[in-house]
Amino acid sequence: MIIKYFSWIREHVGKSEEEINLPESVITIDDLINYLISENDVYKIAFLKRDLIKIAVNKSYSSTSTKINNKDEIAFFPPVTGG
Amino acid sequence: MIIKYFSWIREHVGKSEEEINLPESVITIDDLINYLISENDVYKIAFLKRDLIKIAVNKSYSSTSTKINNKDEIAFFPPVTGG
Amino acid sequence: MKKIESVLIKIKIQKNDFDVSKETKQLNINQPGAIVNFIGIVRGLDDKTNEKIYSMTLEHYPGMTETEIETIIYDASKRWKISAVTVIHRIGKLFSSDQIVFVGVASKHRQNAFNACNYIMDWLKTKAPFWKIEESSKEKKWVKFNASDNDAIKKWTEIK
Amino acid sequence: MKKIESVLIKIKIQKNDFDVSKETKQLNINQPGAIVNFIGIVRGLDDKTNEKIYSMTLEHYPGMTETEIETIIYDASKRWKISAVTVIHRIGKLFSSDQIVFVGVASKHRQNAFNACNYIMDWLKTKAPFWKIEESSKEKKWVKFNASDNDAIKKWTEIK
Repeated sequence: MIIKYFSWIREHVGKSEEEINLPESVITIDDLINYLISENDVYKIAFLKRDLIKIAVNKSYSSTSTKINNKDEIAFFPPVTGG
Repeated sequence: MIIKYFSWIREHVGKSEEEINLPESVITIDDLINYLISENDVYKIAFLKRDLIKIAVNKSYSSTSTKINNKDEIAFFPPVTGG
Repeated sequence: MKKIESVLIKIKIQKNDFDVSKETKQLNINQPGAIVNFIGIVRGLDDKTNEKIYSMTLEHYPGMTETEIETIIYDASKRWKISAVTVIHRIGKLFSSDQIVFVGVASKHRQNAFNACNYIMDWLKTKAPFWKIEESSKEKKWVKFNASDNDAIKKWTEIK
Repeated sequence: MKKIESVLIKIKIQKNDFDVSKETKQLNINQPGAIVNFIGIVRGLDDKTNEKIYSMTLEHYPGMTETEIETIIYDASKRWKISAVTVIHRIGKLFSSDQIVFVGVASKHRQNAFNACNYIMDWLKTKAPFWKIEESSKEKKWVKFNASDNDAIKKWTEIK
Protein backbone atom coordinates (compact mmCIF):
# COMPACT_ATOMS: atom_id res chain seq x y z
CA MET A 1 0.00 0.00 0.00
CA ILE A 2 1.17 3.50 -0.88
CA ILE A 3 0.55 6.21 1.70
CA LYS A 4 0.94 9.89 0.80
CA TYR A 5 1.25 12.80 3.19
CA PHE A 6 0.77 16.48 2.40
CA SER A 7 1.42 19.88 3.97
CA TRP A 8 2.23 19.86 7.70
CA ILE A 9 1.38 16.16 8.01
CA ARG A 10 4.16 15.45 5.49
CA GLU A 11 6.53 17.57 7.57
CA HIS A 12 5.66 15.70 10.80
CA VAL A 13 5.99 12.27 9.18
CA GLY A 14 9.20 13.39 7.49
CA LYS A 15 8.36 11.98 4.06
CA SER A 16 5.82 12.64 1.32
CA GLU A 17 5.21 8.99 0.47
CA GLU A 18 5.91 5.51 1.76
CA GLU A 19 5.03 1.96 0.84
CA ILE A 20 3.93 -0.41 3.59
CA ASN A 21 2.63 -3.95 3.73
CA LEU A 22 -0.77 -3.86 5.33
CA PRO A 23 -1.03 -6.16 8.39
CA GLU A 24 -4.10 -8.39 8.34
CA SER A 25 -5.53 -6.69 11.40
CA VAL A 26 -5.94 -3.42 9.49
CA ILE A 27 -9.40 -3.25 7.89
CA THR A 28 -10.29 0.44 7.91
CA ILE A 29 -8.53 3.81 7.70
CA ASP A 30 -9.03 4.12 11.45
CA ASP A 31 -7.13 0.84 11.94
CA LEU A 32 -4.37 2.10 9.66
CA ILE A 33 -3.89 5.29 11.69
CA ASN A 34 -3.76 3.27 14.92
CA TYR A 35 -1.27 0.88 13.36
CA LEU A 36 1.01 3.73 12.19
CA ILE A 37 0.88 5.41 15.60
CA SER A 38 1.83 2.12 17.30
CA GLU A 39 4.82 1.76 14.96
CA ASN A 40 6.48 5.14 15.39
CA ASP A 41 6.04 8.29 17.48
CA VAL A 42 6.27 10.64 14.48
CA TYR A 43 2.78 9.48 13.51
CA LYS A 44 1.52 10.24 17.00
CA ILE A 45 2.39 13.89 16.43
CA ALA A 46 1.22 13.91 12.82
CA PHE A 47 -2.18 12.47 13.76
CA LEU A 48 -2.62 14.48 16.97
CA LYS A 49 -5.48 16.55 15.51
CA ARG A 50 -7.07 13.40 14.12
CA ASP A 51 -10.57 14.85 13.61
CA LEU A 52 -9.11 17.56 11.43
CA ILE A 53 -7.25 15.33 9.03
CA LYS A 54 -8.74 14.62 5.60
CA ILE A 55 -8.45 11.20 4.00
CA ALA A 56 -8.40 10.12 0.38
CA VAL A 57 -8.54 6.52 -0.84
CA ASN A 58 -7.48 6.19 -4.48
CA LYS A 59 -7.70 9.97 -4.87
CA SER A 60 -11.31 10.18 -3.61
CA TYR A 61 -12.40 11.70 -0.31
CA SER A 62 -13.07 8.94 2.24
CA SER A 63 -13.77 8.61 5.95
CA THR A 64 -12.02 6.85 8.83
CA SER A 65 -14.46 3.93 8.53
CA THR A 66 -13.62 3.26 4.84
CA LYS A 67 -12.36 -0.29 4.30
CA ILE A 68 -8.99 -0.52 2.59
CA ASN A 69 -6.77 -3.15 1.01
CA ASN A 70 -3.11 -3.49 0.10
CA LYS A 71 -3.60 -2.19 -3.47
CA ASP A 72 -5.10 1.14 -2.38
CA GLU A 73 -3.38 4.51 -2.47
CA ILE A 74 -4.12 6.31 0.78
CA ALA A 75 -3.51 10.01 1.41
CA PHE A 76 -3.62 12.05 4.60
CA PHE A 77 -3.79 15.83 4.47
CA PRO A 78 -5.04 18.90 6.36
CA PRO A 79 -8.09 20.89 5.22
CA VAL A 80 -7.30 22.44 1.85
CA THR A 81 -6.19 26.06 1.41
CA GLY A 82 -5.94 26.66 -2.33
CA GLY A 83 -7.54 29.33 -4.48
CA MET B 1 -34.96 73.89 -25.20
CA ILE B 2 -32.98 71.07 -26.74
CA ILE B 3 -34.81 67.80 -27.43
CA LYS B 4 -32.90 64.62 -28.27
CA TYR B 5 -34.31 61.47 -29.83
CA PHE B 6 -32.72 58.04 -29.88
CA SER B 7 -33.17 54.68 -31.61
CA TRP B 8 -36.47 54.16 -33.42
CA ILE B 9 -37.92 57.37 -31.99
CA ARG B 10 -35.12 59.27 -33.74
CA GLU B 11 -36.00 57.46 -36.98
CA HIS B 12 -39.69 58.37 -36.69
CA VAL B 13 -39.00 62.02 -35.88
CA GLY B 14 -36.39 62.14 -38.61
CA LYS B 15 -33.73 63.94 -36.57
CA SER B 16 -31.58 63.21 -33.55
CA GLU B 17 -31.88 66.65 -32.01
CA GLU B 18 -33.84 69.87 -32.32
CA GLU B 19 -34.13 73.19 -30.54
CA ILE B 20 -37.57 74.60 -29.81
CA ASN B 21 -38.92 77.55 -27.93
CA LEU B 22 -41.16 76.27 -25.20
CA PRO B 23 -44.70 77.75 -25.38
CA GLU B 24 -45.93 79.07 -22.03
CA SER B 25 -48.69 76.47 -21.93
CA VAL B 26 -46.14 73.67 -21.63
CA ILE B 27 -45.37 72.92 -17.97
CA THR B 28 -44.65 69.19 -17.86
CA ILE B 29 -43.15 66.52 -20.13
CA ASP B 30 -46.69 65.35 -20.79
CA ASP B 31 -47.59 68.82 -22.05
CA LEU B 32 -44.48 68.81 -24.26
CA ILE B 33 -45.44 65.53 -25.91
CA ASN B 34 -48.99 66.83 -26.53
CA TYR B 35 -47.58 70.03 -27.98
CA LEU B 36 -45.22 68.16 -30.33
CA ILE B 37 -48.01 65.86 -31.53
CA SER B 38 -50.24 68.89 -32.22
CA GLU B 39 -47.47 70.48 -34.30
CA ASN B 40 -46.60 67.61 -36.66
CA ASP B 41 -47.83 64.11 -37.48
CA VAL B 42 -44.34 62.57 -37.31
CA TYR B 43 -44.53 62.94 -33.53
CA LYS B 44 -47.89 61.20 -33.49
CA ILE B 45 -46.20 58.10 -34.87
CA ALA B 46 -43.08 58.50 -32.75
CA PHE B 47 -45.08 58.77 -29.53
CA LEU B 48 -47.67 56.12 -30.45
CA LYS B 49 -46.44 53.74 -27.75
CA ARG B 50 -46.31 56.57 -25.25
CA ASP B 51 -46.24 54.38 -22.11
CA LEU B 52 -43.16 52.63 -23.40
CA ILE B 53 -41.05 55.71 -24.01
CA LYS B 54 -38.38 56.67 -21.49
CA ILE B 55 -37.70 60.29 -20.63
CA ALA B 56 -34.57 62.06 -19.44
CA VAL B 57 -34.40 65.65 -18.25
CA ASN B 58 -30.85 67.00 -18.16
CA LYS B 59 -29.54 63.44 -18.56
CA SER B 60 -31.48 62.02 -15.60
CA TYR B 61 -34.43 59.65 -15.81
CA SER B 62 -37.68 61.57 -15.34
CA SER B 63 -41.42 60.98 -15.69
CA THR B 64 -44.19 62.52 -17.77
CA SER B 65 -45.23 64.69 -14.83
CA THR B 66 -41.76 66.29 -14.44
CA LYS B 67 -41.88 70.07 -14.75
CA ILE B 68 -39.57 71.52 -17.38
CA ASN B 69 -38.28 74.91 -18.48
CA ASN B 70 -36.68 76.36 -21.60
CA LYS B 71 -33.11 75.72 -20.41
CA ASP B 72 -33.59 71.96 -19.97
CA GLU B 73 -32.24 69.25 -22.23
CA ILE B 74 -34.98 66.68 -22.81
CA ALA B 75 -34.44 63.21 -24.28
CA PHE B 76 -36.94 60.63 -25.51
CA PHE B 77 -35.86 57.04 -26.06
CA PRO B 78 -37.11 53.44 -26.04
CA PRO B 79 -36.21 50.99 -23.24
CA VAL B 80 -32.47 50.42 -23.33
CA THR B 81 -30.86 47.39 -24.97
CA GLY B 82 -27.14 47.61 -24.26
CA GLY B 83 -24.79 45.09 -22.69
CA MET C 1 -8.88 56.20 -12.97
CA LYS C 2 -11.24 58.37 -10.99
CA LYS C 3 -11.90 57.81 -7.28
CA ILE C 4 -15.36 57.83 -5.72
CA GLU C 5 -15.10 57.45 -1.95
CA SER C 6 -12.53 54.66 -1.68
CA VAL C 7 -13.32 52.99 -5.02
CA LEU C 8 -11.19 53.49 -8.13
CA ILE C 9 -13.49 53.82 -11.12
CA LYS C 10 -12.91 53.69 -14.86
CA ILE C 11 -15.77 54.07 -17.35
CA LYS C 12 -15.12 54.01 -21.09
CA ILE C 13 -17.55 54.15 -24.00
CA GLN C 14 -15.51 53.36 -27.10
CA LYS C 15 -15.54 51.92 -30.62
CA ASN C 16 -12.33 49.93 -30.08
CA ASP C 17 -12.06 46.48 -28.61
CA PHE C 18 -10.68 46.03 -25.08
CA ASP C 19 -7.96 43.75 -23.71
CA VAL C 20 -9.24 41.68 -20.78
CA SER C 21 -5.70 41.00 -19.46
CA LYS C 22 -4.80 44.68 -19.46
CA GLU C 23 -8.02 45.61 -17.68
CA THR C 24 -7.55 42.83 -15.11
CA LYS C 25 -4.00 44.03 -14.38
CA GLN C 26 -5.27 47.58 -13.88
CA LEU C 27 -7.82 46.32 -11.32
CA ASN C 28 -5.04 44.46 -9.49
CA ILE C 29 -4.00 47.29 -7.15
CA ASN C 30 -4.15 47.66 -3.35
CA GLN C 31 -4.15 43.90 -2.61
CA PRO C 32 -7.56 42.99 -3.99
CA GLY C 33 -7.53 39.21 -3.43
CA ALA C 34 -10.35 38.72 -5.92
CA ILE C 35 -11.21 40.07 -9.36
CA VAL C 36 -14.43 39.14 -11.16
CA ASN C 37 -14.85 40.03 -14.85
CA PHE C 38 -17.98 39.91 -16.93
CA ILE C 39 -17.50 39.94 -20.71
CA GLY C 40 -20.53 40.23 -22.97
CA ILE C 41 -20.19 38.65 -26.41
CA VAL C 42 -22.18 39.46 -29.57
CA ARG C 43 -24.25 36.42 -30.49
CA GLY C 44 -24.66 35.43 -34.09
CA LEU C 45 -28.20 34.15 -33.69
CA ASP C 46 -31.35 35.89 -32.58
CA ASP C 47 -32.37 34.41 -29.22
CA LYS C 48 -36.06 34.15 -30.14
CA THR C 49 -36.24 33.63 -33.89
CA ASN C 50 -32.89 31.76 -34.19
CA GLU C 51 -32.26 33.91 -37.26
CA LYS C 52 -28.66 34.57 -38.23
CA ILE C 53 -27.50 38.07 -37.29
CA TYR C 54 -24.91 39.56 -39.61
CA SER C 55 -23.92 42.52 -37.44
CA MET C 56 -25.25 44.98 -34.90
CA THR C 57 -24.80 48.69 -34.41
CA LEU C 58 -24.93 50.40 -31.05
CA GLU C 59 -25.77 53.99 -30.25
CA HIS C 60 -25.90 55.68 -26.85
CA TYR C 61 -26.63 58.97 -25.12
CA PRO C 62 -23.21 60.52 -24.46
CA GLY C 63 -23.00 62.08 -21.03
CA MET C 64 -26.04 60.33 -19.63
CA THR C 65 -24.48 56.89 -20.17
CA GLU C 66 -21.43 57.70 -18.08
CA THR C 67 -23.51 59.30 -15.31
CA GLU C 68 -25.88 56.34 -15.13
CA ILE C 69 -23.03 53.82 -14.94
CA GLU C 70 -21.28 55.90 -12.29
CA THR C 71 -24.47 55.91 -10.20
CA ILE C 72 -24.78 52.13 -10.54
CA ILE C 73 -21.16 51.64 -9.42
CA TYR C 74 -21.70 54.02 -6.52
CA ASP C 75 -24.80 52.06 -5.42
CA ALA C 76 -22.85 48.78 -5.67
CA SER C 77 -20.05 50.22 -3.53
CA LYS C 78 -22.59 51.07 -0.82
CA ARG C 79 -23.74 47.43 -0.70
CA TRP C 80 -20.40 45.61 -0.97
CA LYS C 81 -16.84 46.51 -0.01
CA ILE C 82 -15.03 46.80 -3.34
CA SER C 83 -11.76 48.49 -4.27
CA ALA C 84 -11.90 49.11 -8.05
CA VAL C 85 -14.40 48.90 -10.90
CA THR C 86 -13.92 49.16 -14.66
CA VAL C 87 -16.81 49.33 -17.11
CA ILE C 88 -16.10 49.43 -20.86
CA HIS C 89 -18.95 49.43 -23.36
CA ARG C 90 -18.38 49.40 -27.09
CA ILE C 91 -20.48 51.37 -29.59
CA GLY C 92 -20.67 51.37 -33.38
CA LYS C 93 -20.76 48.31 -35.61
CA LEU C 94 -20.00 44.92 -34.07
CA PHE C 95 -20.01 41.39 -35.44
CA SER C 96 -20.78 37.93 -34.10
CA SER C 97 -18.29 36.85 -31.37
CA ASP C 98 -17.05 40.40 -30.77
CA GLN C 99 -16.62 41.53 -27.19
CA ILE C 100 -19.25 44.16 -26.44
CA VAL C 101 -19.07 44.95 -22.73
CA PHE C 102 -16.59 44.51 -19.88
CA VAL C 103 -17.43 44.85 -16.19
CA GLY C 104 -14.53 44.15 -13.85
CA VAL C 105 -14.67 44.40 -10.06
CA ALA C 106 -11.81 44.03 -7.59
CA SER C 107 -12.37 43.33 -3.90
CA LYS C 108 -10.61 41.85 -0.92
CA HIS C 109 -13.21 39.08 -0.73
CA ARG C 110 -14.55 37.13 -3.66
CA GLN C 111 -18.25 37.17 -2.78
CA ASN C 112 -18.26 40.98 -2.78
CA ALA C 113 -16.60 40.99 -6.21
CA PHE C 114 -19.11 38.45 -7.60
CA ASN C 115 -22.13 40.30 -6.22
CA ALA C 116 -20.99 43.78 -7.26
CA CYS C 117 -20.09 42.63 -10.80
CA ASN C 118 -23.42 40.84 -11.21
CA TYR C 119 -25.32 43.86 -9.79
CA ILE C 120 -23.55 46.38 -12.04
CA MET C 121 -24.22 44.26 -15.11
CA ASP C 122 -27.91 43.78 -14.27
CA TRP C 123 -28.48 47.50 -13.73
CA LEU C 124 -26.44 48.49 -16.78
CA LYS C 125 -28.80 46.30 -18.83
CA THR C 126 -31.89 48.19 -17.60
CA LYS C 127 -30.57 51.73 -17.04
CA ALA C 128 -27.58 52.61 -19.24
CA PRO C 129 -28.88 54.36 -22.39
CA PHE C 130 -27.63 52.10 -25.20
CA TRP C 131 -29.66 50.85 -28.15
CA LYS C 132 -28.85 48.05 -30.55
CA ILE C 133 -29.95 47.59 -34.12
CA GLU C 134 -29.51 44.09 -35.51
CA GLU C 135 -28.68 43.51 -39.15
CA SER C 136 -29.62 40.13 -40.63
CA SER C 137 -29.60 39.18 -44.30
CA LYS C 138 -33.30 40.14 -44.49
CA GLU C 139 -33.65 43.30 -42.46
CA LYS C 140 -32.42 45.79 -39.92
CA LYS C 141 -34.34 45.88 -36.70
CA TRP C 142 -34.08 47.58 -33.34
CA VAL C 143 -33.60 45.06 -30.57
CA LYS C 144 -36.58 44.89 -28.21
CA PHE C 145 -36.03 45.35 -24.49
CA ASN C 146 -35.75 41.98 -22.83
CA ALA C 147 -38.33 41.55 -20.05
CA SER C 148 -36.01 39.08 -18.31
CA ASP C 149 -33.66 41.99 -17.63
CA ASN C 150 -36.34 43.57 -15.49
CA ASP C 151 -36.72 40.28 -13.63
CA ALA C 152 -32.94 40.12 -13.14
CA ILE C 153 -32.82 43.30 -11.06
CA LYS C 154 -35.53 42.02 -8.74
CA LYS C 155 -33.05 39.78 -6.97
CA TRP C 156 -31.19 42.84 -5.64
CA THR C 157 -34.23 44.00 -3.74
CA GLU C 158 -34.58 40.58 -2.10
CA ILE C 159 -31.00 39.59 -1.22
CA LYS C 160 -28.84 41.95 0.80
CA MET D 1 -10.13 21.08 -24.37
CA LYS D 2 -11.97 18.01 -23.15
CA LYS D 3 -15.73 17.62 -23.47
CA ILE D 4 -17.98 16.37 -20.67
CA GLU D 5 -21.57 16.07 -21.89
CA SER D 6 -21.96 19.32 -23.84
CA VAL D 7 -19.45 21.36 -21.82
CA LEU D 8 -15.91 22.06 -23.03
CA ILE D 9 -13.55 21.74 -20.10
CA LYS D 10 -9.93 22.76 -19.57
CA ILE D 11 -8.15 22.15 -16.25
CA LYS D 12 -4.50 23.13 -15.79
CA ILE D 13 -2.29 22.94 -12.71
CA GLN D 14 0.86 24.84 -13.58
CA LYS D 15 3.79 26.89 -12.30
CA ASN D 16 3.50 29.50 -15.05
CA ASP D 17 1.27 32.54 -15.04
CA PHE D 18 -1.84 32.62 -17.24
CA ASP D 19 -3.11 35.21 -19.72
CA VAL D 20 -6.69 36.24 -18.95
CA SER D 21 -7.30 37.54 -22.50
CA LYS D 22 -6.14 34.30 -24.08
CA GLU D 23 -8.30 32.23 -21.74
CA THR D 24 -11.31 34.48 -22.36
CA LYS D 25 -10.88 34.12 -26.15
CA GLN D 26 -10.72 30.33 -25.80
CA LEU D 27 -14.03 30.35 -23.88
CA ASN D 28 -15.60 32.46 -26.64
CA ILE D 29 -16.83 29.61 -28.83
CA ASN D 30 -20.33 28.45 -29.82
CA GLN D 31 -21.97 31.85 -29.29
CA PRO D 32 -21.73 32.10 -25.52
CA GLY D 33 -23.22 35.58 -24.98
CA ALA D 34 -21.63 35.79 -21.51
CA ILE D 35 -18.26 34.97 -20.00
CA VAL D 36 -17.54 35.36 -16.29
CA ASN D 37 -13.95 35.15 -15.02
CA PHE D 38 -12.75 34.87 -11.48
CA ILE D 39 -9.09 35.72 -10.87
CA GLY D 40 -7.57 35.10 -7.43
CA ILE D 41 -4.68 37.37 -6.47
CA VAL D 42 -1.96 36.71 -3.86
CA ARG D 43 -2.37 39.23 -1.06
CA GLY D 44 0.68 40.77 0.54
CA LEU D 45 -0.84 40.98 3.99
CA ASP D 46 -2.14 38.28 6.30
CA ASP D 47 -5.91 38.73 6.60
CA LYS D 48 -5.96 38.21 10.37
CA THR D 49 -2.60 39.39 11.70
CA ASN D 50 -2.07 42.08 9.02
CA GLU D 51 1.53 40.85 8.87
CA LYS D 52 3.43 41.36 5.63
CA ILE D 53 3.72 38.16 3.57
CA TYR D 54 6.87 37.89 1.52
CA SER D 55 5.82 34.92 -0.60
CA MET D 56 3.78 31.75 -0.57
CA THR D 57 4.38 28.27 -1.89
CA LEU D 58 1.64 25.96 -3.06
CA GLU D 59 1.64 22.19 -3.22
CA HIS D 60 -1.14 19.90 -4.39
CA TYR D 61 -2.07 16.25 -4.84
CA PRO D 62 -1.51 15.53 -8.56
CA GLY D 63 -4.27 13.45 -10.02
CA MET D 64 -6.74 14.02 -7.22
CA THR D 65 -6.77 17.79 -7.84
CA GLU D 66 -7.82 17.40 -11.46
CA THR D 67 -10.47 14.80 -10.59
CA GLU D 68 -11.96 16.95 -7.84
CA ILE D 69 -12.13 20.03 -10.07
CA GLU D 70 -13.69 17.99 -12.87
CA THR D 71 -16.37 16.73 -10.47
CA ILE D 72 -17.10 20.29 -9.32
CA ILE D 73 -17.46 21.48 -12.94
CA TYR D 74 -19.68 18.51 -13.73
CA ASP D 75 -21.93 19.33 -10.75
CA ALA D 76 -22.11 22.98 -11.86
CA SER D 77 -23.10 21.92 -15.38
CA LYS D 78 -26.01 19.92 -13.93
CA ARG D 79 -27.32 23.04 -12.16
CA TRP D 80 -26.78 25.69 -14.86
CA LYS D 81 -26.63 25.57 -18.65
CA ILE D 82 -23.02 26.42 -19.46
CA SER D 83 -20.96 25.86 -22.61
CA ALA D 84 -17.29 25.99 -21.53
CA VAL D 85 -15.24 26.10 -18.33
CA THR D 86 -11.54 26.73 -17.77
CA VAL D 87 -9.84 26.30 -14.40
CA ILE D 88 -6.15 27.14 -14.03
CA HIS D 89 -4.46 26.89 -10.65
CA ARG D 90 -0.84 27.82 -10.11
CA ILE D 91 1.54 25.92 -7.83
CA GLY D 92 5.06 26.61 -6.59
CA LYS D 93 6.32 29.93 -5.26
CA LEU D 94 4.17 33.03 -5.72
CA PHE D 95 4.53 36.63 -4.63
CA SER D 96 2.21 39.43 -3.60
CA SER D 97 -0.08 40.57 -6.49
CA ASP D 98 0.58 37.40 -8.53
CA GLN D 99 -2.39 35.74 -10.17
CA ILE D 100 -3.01 32.41 -8.42
CA VAL D 101 -6.24 30.97 -9.81
CA PHE D 102 -8.47 31.47 -12.86
CA VAL D 103 -12.03 30.19 -13.18
CA GLY D 104 -13.75 31.14 -16.44
CA VAL D 105 -17.26 30.12 -17.43
CA ALA D 106 -19.04 30.72 -20.74
CA SER D 107 -22.79 30.50 -21.11
CA LYS D 108 -25.56 31.78 -23.32
CA HIS D 109 -27.05 33.68 -20.39
CA ARG D 110 -25.12 35.76 -17.89
CA GLN D 111 -26.80 34.58 -14.67
CA ASN D 112 -25.80 30.99 -15.43
CA ALA D 113 -22.21 32.08 -16.01
CA PHE D 114 -22.14 34.10 -12.77
CA ASN D 115 -23.63 31.29 -10.70
CA ALA D 116 -21.49 28.52 -12.14
CA CYS D 117 -18.26 30.53 -11.77
CA ASN D 118 -19.10 31.43 -8.17
CA TYR D 119 -20.08 27.82 -7.39
CA ILE D 120 -16.92 26.33 -8.91
CA MET D 121 -14.72 28.77 -7.00
CA ASP D 122 -16.49 28.10 -3.68
CA TRP D 123 -16.16 24.34 -4.04
CA LEU D 124 -12.59 24.54 -5.30
CA LYS D 125 -11.76 26.38 -2.08
CA THR D 126 -13.12 23.57 0.10
CA LYS D 127 -12.42 20.45 -2.00
CA ALA D 128 -9.44 20.82 -4.36
CA PRO D 129 -6.33 19.45 -2.58
CA PHE D 130 -4.01 22.48 -2.53
CA TRP D 131 -2.04 23.71 0.48
CA LYS D 132 -0.32 27.04 0.95
CA ILE D 133 2.65 27.89 3.10
CA GLU D 134 3.17 31.60 3.75
CA GLU D 135 6.61 33.08 4.13
CA SER D 136 6.93 36.32 6.08
CA SER D 137 10.14 37.94 7.29
CA LYS D 138 9.72 36.13 10.61
CA GLU D 139 8.53 32.63 9.77
CA LYS D 140 7.08 30.09 7.40
CA LYS D 141 3.64 28.87 8.28
CA TRP D 142 0.98 26.66 6.74
CA VAL D 143 -2.16 28.63 6.03
CA LYS D 144 -5.11 27.53 8.17
CA PHE D 145 -8.34 26.51 6.52
CA ASN D 146 -10.71 29.45 6.46
CA ALA D 147 -14.01 28.63 8.18
CA SER D 148 -15.77 31.24 6.02
CA ASP D 149 -15.12 28.96 3.02
CA ASN D 150 -17.32 26.33 4.64
CA ASP D 151 -20.01 28.97 5.10
CA ALA D 152 -19.65 30.02 1.45
CA ILE D 153 -20.76 26.64 0.12
CA LYS D 154 -23.89 26.67 2.26
CA LYS D 155 -25.57 29.11 -0.12
CA TRP D 156 -25.59 26.44 -2.86
CA THR D 157 -27.79 24.17 -0.78
CA GLU D 158 -30.29 27.01 -0.28
CA ILE D 159 -30.56 28.67 -3.70
CA LYS D 160 -31.33 26.54 -6.74
